[in-house]
Amino acid sequence: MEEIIAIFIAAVLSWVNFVLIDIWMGLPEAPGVKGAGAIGKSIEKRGGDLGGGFFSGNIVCSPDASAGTLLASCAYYAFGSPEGGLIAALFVYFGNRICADPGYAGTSGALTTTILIWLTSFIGIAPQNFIVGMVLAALTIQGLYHPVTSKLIGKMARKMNRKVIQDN
Amino acid sequence: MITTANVLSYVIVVASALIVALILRLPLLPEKPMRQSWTISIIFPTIIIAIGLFAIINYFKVYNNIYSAIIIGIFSAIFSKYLLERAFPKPDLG
Amino acid sequence: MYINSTVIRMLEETIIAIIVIYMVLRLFVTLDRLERMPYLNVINFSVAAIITIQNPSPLGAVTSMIYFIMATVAANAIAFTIDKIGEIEHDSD
Amino acid sequence: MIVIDFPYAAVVLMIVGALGGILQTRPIDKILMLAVLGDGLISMMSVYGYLDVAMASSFITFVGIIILMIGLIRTLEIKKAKGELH
Repeated sequence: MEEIIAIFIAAVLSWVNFVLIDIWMGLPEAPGVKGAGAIGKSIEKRGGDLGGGFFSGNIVCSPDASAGTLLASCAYYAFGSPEGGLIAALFVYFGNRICADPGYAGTSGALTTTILIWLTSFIGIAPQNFIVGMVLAALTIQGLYHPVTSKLIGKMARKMNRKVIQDN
Repeated sequence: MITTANVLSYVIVVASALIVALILRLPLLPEKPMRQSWTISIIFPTIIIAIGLFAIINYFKVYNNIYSAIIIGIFSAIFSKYLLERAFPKPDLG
Repeated sequence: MYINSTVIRMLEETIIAIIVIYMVLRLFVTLDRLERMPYLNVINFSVAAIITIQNPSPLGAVTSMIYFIMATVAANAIAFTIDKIGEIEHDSD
Repeated sequence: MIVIDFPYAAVVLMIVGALGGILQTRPIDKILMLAVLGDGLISMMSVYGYLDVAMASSFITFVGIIILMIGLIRTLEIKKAKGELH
Protein backbone atom coordinates (compact mmCIF):
# COMPACT_ATOMS: atom_id res chain seq x y z
CA MET A 1 0.00 0.00 0.00
CA GLU A 2 2.87 2.36 0.72
CA GLU A 3 4.26 1.76 -2.76
CA ILE A 4 0.96 2.77 -4.37
CA ILE A 5 0.96 6.02 -2.39
CA ALA A 6 4.60 6.65 -3.38
CA ILE A 7 3.80 6.05 -7.05
CA PHE A 8 0.82 8.42 -6.84
CA ILE A 9 2.93 11.18 -5.25
CA ALA A 10 5.69 10.66 -7.84
CA ALA A 11 3.14 10.82 -10.67
CA VAL A 12 1.74 14.13 -9.39
CA LEU A 13 5.23 15.59 -8.95
CA SER A 14 6.44 14.59 -12.41
CA TRP A 15 3.17 15.81 -14.01
CA VAL A 16 3.59 19.23 -12.43
CA ASN A 17 7.30 19.28 -13.31
CA PHE A 18 7.04 18.53 -16.99
CA VAL A 19 3.86 20.48 -17.70
CA LEU A 20 5.15 23.64 -16.02
CA ILE A 21 8.57 23.48 -17.72
CA ASP A 22 7.09 22.70 -21.14
CA ILE A 23 4.61 25.56 -20.94
CA TRP A 24 7.25 27.96 -19.60
CA MET A 25 9.61 27.07 -22.45
CA GLY A 26 6.90 27.98 -24.94
CA LEU A 27 5.68 24.70 -26.39
CA PRO A 28 2.03 25.86 -26.83
CA GLU A 29 3.15 28.96 -28.76
CA ALA A 30 4.18 27.51 -32.09
CA PRO A 31 4.87 24.10 -33.66
CA GLY A 32 8.59 23.46 -33.88
CA VAL A 33 8.38 21.16 -36.91
CA LYS A 34 5.72 20.56 -39.56
CA GLY A 35 4.24 17.35 -38.18
CA ALA A 36 3.59 18.95 -34.78
CA GLY A 37 1.41 21.58 -36.47
CA ALA A 38 -0.56 18.84 -38.23
CA ILE A 39 -1.20 16.98 -34.94
CA GLY A 40 -2.28 20.22 -33.26
CA LYS A 41 -4.71 21.11 -36.01
CA SER A 42 -6.12 17.56 -35.90
CA ILE A 43 -6.79 17.88 -32.15
CA GLU A 44 -8.41 21.29 -32.70
CA LYS A 45 -10.65 19.78 -35.39
CA ARG A 46 -11.83 17.12 -32.93
CA GLY A 47 -12.99 19.75 -30.46
CA GLY A 48 -9.88 20.71 -28.51
CA ASP A 49 -7.75 23.77 -28.03
CA LEU A 50 -5.06 24.81 -30.55
CA GLY A 51 -2.41 25.61 -27.92
CA GLY A 52 -2.90 22.27 -26.21
CA GLY A 53 -2.72 20.56 -29.58
CA PHE A 54 0.61 22.22 -30.38
CA PHE A 55 1.82 21.14 -26.91
CA SER A 56 0.88 17.53 -27.62
CA GLY A 57 2.39 17.57 -31.11
CA ASN A 58 5.64 19.06 -29.88
CA ILE A 59 5.91 16.32 -27.23
CA VAL A 60 5.40 13.68 -29.93
CA CYS A 61 7.89 15.16 -32.38
CA SER A 62 10.89 15.99 -30.19
CA PRO A 63 12.20 14.91 -26.78
CA ASP A 64 11.15 17.76 -24.48
CA ALA A 65 10.84 18.01 -20.71
CA SER A 66 8.73 14.84 -20.65
CA ALA A 67 11.62 12.86 -22.12
CA GLY A 68 13.98 14.69 -19.78
CA THR A 69 11.93 13.61 -16.76
CA LEU A 70 11.69 9.98 -17.89
CA LEU A 71 15.32 9.55 -18.91
CA ALA A 72 16.69 11.37 -15.86
CA SER A 73 14.73 9.12 -13.50
CA CYS A 74 15.81 6.05 -15.52
CA ALA A 75 19.46 7.04 -15.33
CA TYR A 76 19.21 7.92 -11.62
CA TYR A 77 17.74 4.47 -10.98
CA ALA A 78 20.35 2.65 -13.07
CA PHE A 79 23.48 4.54 -12.02
CA GLY A 80 22.35 4.74 -8.41
CA SER A 81 23.48 8.29 -7.82
CA PRO A 82 22.64 11.83 -9.04
CA GLU A 83 25.36 11.61 -11.70
CA GLY A 84 22.88 9.70 -13.89
CA GLY A 85 20.71 12.78 -14.19
CA LEU A 86 23.65 14.79 -15.52
CA ILE A 87 24.45 12.10 -18.11
CA ALA A 88 20.79 12.00 -19.11
CA ALA A 89 20.84 15.79 -19.58
CA LEU A 90 23.76 15.44 -22.02
CA PHE A 91 22.00 12.69 -24.01
CA VAL A 92 18.71 14.59 -24.12
CA TYR A 93 20.55 17.69 -25.39
CA PHE A 94 22.09 15.75 -28.28
CA GLY A 95 18.74 14.13 -29.06
CA ASN A 96 17.10 17.54 -29.14
CA ARG A 97 19.67 18.87 -31.57
CA ILE A 98 19.05 15.87 -33.85
CA CYS A 99 15.29 16.62 -33.82
CA ALA A 100 15.75 20.30 -34.85
CA ASP A 101 15.03 21.88 -31.48
CA PRO A 102 17.13 24.34 -29.45
CA GLY A 103 17.02 21.98 -26.49
CA TYR A 104 16.27 24.21 -23.52
CA ALA A 105 13.18 22.32 -22.36
CA GLY A 106 14.67 18.84 -22.27
CA THR A 107 17.88 19.80 -20.51
CA SER A 108 16.22 21.90 -17.83
CA GLY A 109 13.62 19.18 -17.32
CA ALA A 110 16.32 16.57 -16.73
CA LEU A 111 18.22 18.78 -14.28
CA THR A 112 15.12 19.75 -12.26
CA THR A 113 14.05 16.10 -12.12
CA THR A 114 17.45 15.14 -10.75
CA ILE A 115 17.12 17.74 -7.99
CA LEU A 116 13.52 16.63 -7.31
CA ILE A 117 14.42 12.94 -6.96
CA TRP A 118 17.38 13.78 -4.74
CA LEU A 119 15.12 15.84 -2.47
CA THR A 120 12.29 13.29 -2.30
CA SER A 121 14.66 10.39 -1.61
CA PHE A 122 14.81 11.64 1.98
CA ILE A 123 11.09 10.98 2.49
CA GLY A 124 11.19 7.50 0.98
CA ILE A 125 10.21 7.88 -2.70
CA ALA A 126 12.53 5.76 -4.83
CA PRO A 127 13.55 6.58 -8.45
CA GLN A 128 11.61 3.62 -9.88
CA ASN A 129 8.44 5.19 -8.53
CA PHE A 130 9.30 8.25 -10.60
CA ILE A 131 9.69 6.11 -13.74
CA VAL A 132 6.19 4.63 -13.40
CA GLY A 133 4.85 8.03 -12.36
CA MET A 134 6.18 9.61 -15.54
CA VAL A 135 4.51 6.92 -17.66
CA LEU A 136 1.21 7.59 -15.85
CA ALA A 137 1.62 11.35 -16.40
CA ALA A 138 2.26 10.86 -20.12
CA LEU A 139 -0.83 8.62 -20.24
CA THR A 140 -3.01 11.36 -18.74
CA ILE A 141 -1.74 13.96 -21.21
CA GLN A 142 -1.52 11.92 -24.41
CA GLY A 143 -3.69 8.88 -24.03
CA LEU A 144 -7.04 9.39 -22.36
CA TYR A 145 -9.20 11.99 -24.12
CA HIS A 146 -7.55 14.72 -26.14
CA PRO A 147 -10.17 17.55 -26.13
CA VAL A 148 -10.40 17.83 -22.33
CA THR A 149 -6.64 17.70 -21.68
CA SER A 150 -5.89 20.13 -24.52
CA LYS A 151 -8.43 22.61 -23.10
CA LEU A 152 -6.79 22.27 -19.68
CA ILE A 153 -3.31 22.86 -21.15
CA GLY A 154 -4.60 25.83 -23.16
CA LYS A 155 -6.11 27.40 -20.05
CA MET A 156 -2.86 26.96 -18.13
CA ALA A 157 -0.87 28.40 -21.05
CA ARG A 158 -3.09 31.49 -21.21
CA LYS A 159 -2.66 31.96 -17.47
CA MET A 160 1.14 31.72 -17.82
CA ASN A 161 1.16 34.24 -20.72
CA ARG A 162 2.14 31.78 -23.45
CA LYS A 163 -0.55 32.30 -26.08
CA VAL A 164 -0.62 30.81 -29.57
CA ILE A 165 1.30 32.95 -32.07
CA GLN A 166 -0.50 32.82 -35.41
CA ASP A 167 2.20 33.10 -38.04
CA ASN A 168 0.84 31.16 -40.98
CA MET B 1 28.62 8.39 -6.07
CA ILE B 2 28.97 12.09 -5.44
CA THR B 3 31.17 12.86 -2.45
CA THR B 4 32.78 16.07 -1.26
CA ALA B 5 36.00 15.41 -3.21
CA ASN B 6 33.98 14.92 -6.38
CA VAL B 7 32.04 18.12 -5.79
CA LEU B 8 35.41 19.90 -5.86
CA SER B 9 36.12 18.19 -9.21
CA TYR B 10 32.78 19.37 -10.60
CA VAL B 11 33.56 22.93 -9.50
CA ILE B 12 36.93 22.68 -11.28
CA VAL B 13 35.22 21.42 -14.47
CA VAL B 14 32.77 24.36 -14.45
CA ALA B 15 35.51 26.89 -13.75
CA SER B 16 37.81 25.51 -16.46
CA ALA B 17 35.06 25.48 -19.08
CA LEU B 18 33.98 29.01 -18.12
CA ILE B 19 37.50 30.47 -18.28
CA VAL B 20 38.35 28.87 -21.65
CA ALA B 21 34.98 29.88 -23.11
CA LEU B 22 35.53 33.47 -21.95
CA ILE B 23 38.93 33.45 -23.65
CA LEU B 24 37.28 32.13 -26.85
CA ARG B 25 34.70 35.00 -26.60
CA LEU B 26 31.49 33.00 -26.37
CA PRO B 27 28.56 35.10 -25.08
CA LEU B 28 27.53 34.51 -21.48
CA LEU B 29 23.77 34.18 -22.12
CA PRO B 30 21.62 33.80 -25.26
CA GLU B 31 19.78 36.89 -26.46
CA LYS B 32 16.52 37.95 -24.96
CA PRO B 33 13.61 35.74 -26.12
CA MET B 34 15.73 33.01 -24.65
CA ARG B 35 13.55 30.01 -25.41
CA GLN B 36 13.77 30.54 -29.20
CA SER B 37 17.38 31.57 -29.77
CA TRP B 38 19.91 29.22 -31.31
CA THR B 39 22.95 31.08 -29.97
CA ILE B 40 25.68 28.93 -28.46
CA SER B 41 26.58 30.52 -25.13
CA ILE B 42 28.47 29.66 -21.98
CA ILE B 43 25.59 28.84 -19.67
CA PHE B 44 23.48 26.67 -21.86
CA PRO B 45 25.45 24.17 -23.91
CA THR B 46 29.05 24.53 -22.71
CA ILE B 47 28.61 23.85 -19.01
CA ILE B 48 25.98 21.16 -19.67
CA ILE B 49 28.38 19.32 -22.01
CA ALA B 50 31.27 19.68 -19.55
CA ILE B 51 29.29 18.37 -16.55
CA GLY B 52 27.81 15.47 -18.55
CA LEU B 53 31.16 14.33 -19.94
CA PHE B 54 32.79 14.53 -16.55
CA ALA B 55 29.93 12.56 -14.98
CA ILE B 56 30.52 9.75 -17.50
CA ILE B 57 34.23 9.65 -16.64
CA ASN B 58 33.60 10.02 -12.92
CA TYR B 59 31.37 6.91 -12.87
CA PHE B 60 34.19 4.59 -13.93
CA LYS B 61 36.54 5.85 -11.19
CA VAL B 62 39.75 5.58 -13.23
CA TYR B 63 40.49 9.07 -14.47
CA ASN B 64 38.48 11.07 -11.94
CA ASN B 65 41.24 13.45 -10.91
CA ILE B 66 41.78 17.19 -11.26
CA TYR B 67 43.83 17.06 -14.48
CA SER B 68 41.14 15.23 -16.43
CA ALA B 69 38.62 17.75 -15.08
CA ILE B 70 40.68 20.63 -16.52
CA ILE B 71 41.14 18.79 -19.85
CA ILE B 72 37.40 18.09 -20.14
CA GLY B 73 36.58 21.75 -19.49
CA ILE B 74 38.98 22.89 -22.23
CA PHE B 75 37.66 20.24 -24.64
CA SER B 76 33.98 21.12 -24.07
CA ALA B 77 34.65 24.83 -24.64
CA ILE B 78 36.52 24.15 -27.88
CA PHE B 79 33.84 21.65 -28.97
CA SER B 80 30.97 24.06 -28.43
CA LYS B 81 32.81 26.92 -30.09
CA TYR B 82 34.04 25.27 -33.29
CA LEU B 83 32.51 21.80 -33.75
CA LEU B 84 28.91 21.95 -32.50
CA GLU B 85 27.51 23.95 -35.42
CA ARG B 86 29.16 21.49 -37.78
CA ALA B 87 28.05 18.33 -35.97
CA PHE B 88 24.42 19.35 -35.33
CA PRO B 89 23.56 22.09 -37.84
CA LYS B 90 20.71 24.55 -37.38
CA PRO B 91 17.67 23.49 -39.48
CA ASP B 92 16.80 25.76 -42.35
CA LEU B 93 13.12 24.83 -42.74
CA GLY B 94 10.63 26.50 -40.43
CA MET C 1 14.03 -7.16 1.89
CA TYR C 2 14.54 -9.14 -1.33
CA ILE C 3 10.90 -10.27 -1.47
CA ASN C 4 9.79 -6.71 -0.82
CA SER C 5 11.87 -5.33 -3.69
CA THR C 6 10.62 -7.97 -6.14
CA VAL C 7 7.04 -7.17 -5.15
CA ILE C 8 7.69 -3.50 -5.90
CA ARG C 9 9.12 -4.33 -9.31
CA MET C 10 6.15 -6.61 -10.06
CA LEU C 11 3.77 -3.78 -9.24
CA GLU C 12 5.46 -1.40 -11.66
CA GLU C 13 5.66 -4.06 -14.37
CA THR C 14 1.94 -4.75 -13.98
CA ILE C 15 1.01 -1.06 -14.24
CA ILE C 16 3.14 -0.55 -17.37
CA ALA C 17 1.81 -3.74 -19.00
CA ILE C 18 -1.80 -2.63 -18.44
CA ILE C 19 -1.01 0.79 -19.96
CA VAL C 20 0.67 -0.78 -23.00
CA ILE C 21 -2.21 -3.21 -23.67
CA TYR C 22 -4.83 -0.44 -23.35
CA MET C 23 -2.90 1.91 -25.63
CA VAL C 24 -2.19 -0.63 -28.33
CA LEU C 25 -5.81 -1.77 -28.49
CA ARG C 26 -6.95 1.82 -28.75
CA LEU C 27 -4.37 2.47 -31.49
CA PHE C 28 -5.68 -0.53 -33.42
CA VAL C 29 -9.30 0.59 -33.18
CA THR C 30 -8.73 4.26 -34.10
CA LEU C 31 -9.04 5.10 -37.80
CA ASP C 32 -7.76 8.70 -37.86
CA ARG C 33 -4.05 8.66 -38.65
CA LEU C 34 -3.00 11.79 -36.77
CA GLU C 35 -4.95 10.71 -33.68
CA ARG C 36 -2.76 7.61 -33.46
CA MET C 37 0.51 9.46 -32.98
CA PRO C 38 0.04 10.40 -29.25
CA TYR C 39 -0.90 6.79 -28.50
CA LEU C 40 2.31 5.63 -30.19
CA ASN C 41 4.17 8.15 -28.05
CA VAL C 42 2.75 6.60 -24.86
CA ILE C 43 3.90 3.16 -26.07
CA ASN C 44 7.41 4.56 -26.63
CA PHE C 45 7.45 5.98 -23.09
CA SER C 46 6.35 2.64 -21.63
CA VAL C 47 8.93 0.59 -23.51
CA ALA C 48 11.73 2.98 -22.55
CA ALA C 49 10.60 2.65 -18.92
CA ILE C 50 10.43 -1.15 -18.94
CA ILE C 51 13.94 -1.48 -20.42
CA THR C 52 15.45 0.25 -17.40
CA ILE C 53 13.14 -1.34 -14.83
CA GLN C 54 14.06 -4.84 -16.00
CA ASN C 55 17.80 -4.08 -16.36
CA PRO C 56 19.00 -1.76 -13.59
CA SER C 57 22.52 -1.26 -14.94
CA PRO C 58 24.32 1.54 -16.84
CA LEU C 59 23.99 -0.39 -20.11
CA GLY C 60 20.24 -0.57 -19.54
CA ALA C 61 20.05 3.18 -19.05
CA VAL C 62 22.06 3.84 -22.21
CA THR C 63 19.86 1.41 -24.18
CA SER C 64 16.76 3.18 -22.91
CA MET C 65 18.09 6.61 -23.91
CA ILE C 66 19.13 5.46 -27.40
CA TYR C 67 15.80 3.69 -27.93
CA PHE C 68 13.73 6.69 -26.87
CA ILE C 69 15.67 9.22 -28.95
CA MET C 70 15.61 7.07 -32.09
CA ALA C 71 11.89 6.34 -31.61
CA THR C 72 11.20 10.07 -31.31
CA VAL C 73 13.10 10.77 -34.53
CA ALA C 74 11.05 8.07 -36.27
CA ALA C 75 7.77 9.51 -34.91
CA ASN C 76 8.87 12.93 -36.19
CA ALA C 77 9.40 11.43 -39.65
CA ILE C 78 6.03 9.62 -39.58
CA ALA C 79 4.11 12.79 -38.61
CA PHE C 80 5.93 14.84 -41.27
CA THR C 81 5.08 12.20 -43.90
CA ILE C 82 1.40 12.08 -42.92
CA ASP C 83 1.20 15.86 -43.31
CA LYS C 84 3.10 15.78 -46.63
CA ILE C 85 0.90 12.99 -48.06
CA GLY C 86 -2.20 14.99 -47.15
CA GLU C 87 -0.79 18.00 -49.00
CA ILE C 88 0.08 15.98 -52.13
CA GLU C 89 -3.28 14.22 -52.35
CA HIS C 90 -5.20 17.39 -51.60
CA ASP C 91 -3.45 19.25 -54.41
CA SER C 92 -4.12 16.51 -56.93
CA ASP C 93 -7.90 16.71 -56.62
CA MET D 1 -2.69 -9.15 -6.07
CA ILE D 2 -2.97 -9.61 -9.81
CA VAL D 3 0.35 -9.68 -11.64
CA ILE D 4 0.87 -9.32 -15.38
CA ASP D 5 4.36 -10.03 -16.70
CA PHE D 6 5.59 -7.71 -19.38
CA PRO D 7 6.19 -10.41 -22.07
CA TYR D 8 2.41 -10.77 -22.42
CA ALA D 9 2.17 -7.07 -23.27
CA ALA D 10 5.05 -7.45 -25.74
CA VAL D 11 3.23 -10.34 -27.39
CA VAL D 12 0.11 -8.19 -27.69
CA LEU D 13 2.23 -5.43 -29.28
CA MET D 14 3.71 -7.81 -31.85
CA ILE D 15 0.37 -9.48 -32.71
CA VAL D 16 -1.39 -6.14 -33.14
CA GLY D 17 1.46 -4.80 -35.25
CA ALA D 18 1.43 -7.83 -37.55
CA LEU D 19 -2.38 -7.90 -37.89
CA GLY D 20 -2.53 -4.17 -38.55
CA GLY D 21 0.20 -4.42 -41.15
CA ILE D 22 -1.77 -7.11 -42.92
CA LEU D 23 -5.27 -5.68 -42.65
CA GLN D 24 -4.71 -2.01 -43.44
CA THR D 25 -4.20 -1.10 -47.05
CA ARG D 26 -2.49 2.30 -47.19
CA PRO D 27 1.37 2.28 -47.16
CA ILE D 28 1.61 4.90 -44.39
CA ASP D 29 -0.55 2.75 -42.08
CA LYS D 30 1.57 -0.27 -42.83
CA ILE D 31 4.76 1.58 -41.86
CA LEU D 32 3.19 2.90 -38.64
CA MET D 33 2.21 -0.65 -37.71
CA LEU D 34 5.79 -1.71 -38.52
CA ALA D 35 6.91 0.77 -35.84
CA VAL D 36 4.54 -0.92 -33.33
CA LEU D 37 5.93 -4.34 -34.30
CA GLY D 38 9.47 -3.08 -33.76
CA ASP D 39 8.51 -1.75 -30.34
CA GLY D 40 7.23 -5.16 -29.29
CA LEU D 41 10.33 -6.91 -30.60
CA ILE D 42 12.76 -4.54 -28.86
CA SER D 43 10.89 -4.73 -25.54
CA MET D 44 10.81 -8.53 -25.72
CA MET D 45 14.55 -8.67 -26.37
CA SER D 46 15.38 -6.27 -23.57
CA VAL D 47 13.11 -7.98 -21.01
CA TYR D 48 15.14 -11.18 -21.41
CA GLY D 49 18.42 -9.30 -21.11
CA TYR D 50 19.83 -9.09 -24.64
CA LEU D 51 20.68 -5.42 -24.36
CA ASP D 52 23.25 -5.21 -27.17
CA VAL D 53 20.81 -6.76 -29.63
CA ALA D 54 18.14 -4.33 -28.47
CA MET D 55 20.48 -1.35 -28.96
CA ALA D 56 21.52 -2.37 -32.49
CA SER D 57 17.94 -3.26 -33.36
CA SER D 58 16.59 0.11 -32.21
CA PHE D 59 19.13 1.86 -34.45
CA ILE D 60 18.39 -0.33 -37.48
CA THR D 61 14.57 -0.37 -37.15
CA PHE D 62 14.05 3.36 -36.80
CA VAL D 63 16.66 4.43 -39.34
CA GLY D 64 14.98 1.99 -41.73
CA ILE D 65 11.60 3.60 -41.02
CA ILE D 66 13.03 7.05 -41.82
CA ILE D 67 14.48 5.78 -45.13
CA LEU D 68 11.14 4.13 -46.02
CA MET D 69 9.38 7.46 -45.36
CA ILE D 70 11.75 9.33 -47.69
CA GLY D 71 11.15 6.71 -50.38
CA LEU D 72 7.36 6.94 -49.94
CA ILE D 73 7.34 10.74 -50.34
CA ARG D 74 9.58 10.48 -53.42
CA THR D 75 7.32 7.84 -55.00
CA LEU D 76 4.20 9.91 -54.46
CA GLU D 77 5.83 13.01 -55.92
CA ILE D 78 6.88 11.10 -59.04
CA LYS D 79 3.36 9.66 -59.39
CA LYS D 80 1.87 13.12 -59.05
CA ALA D 81 4.25 14.58 -61.65
CA LYS D 82 3.28 11.81 -64.09
CA GLY D 83 -0.41 12.39 -63.38
CA GLU D 84 -1.11 8.86 -62.18
CA LEU D 85 -2.55 9.92 -58.85
CA HIS D 86 -6.37 9.62 -59.11
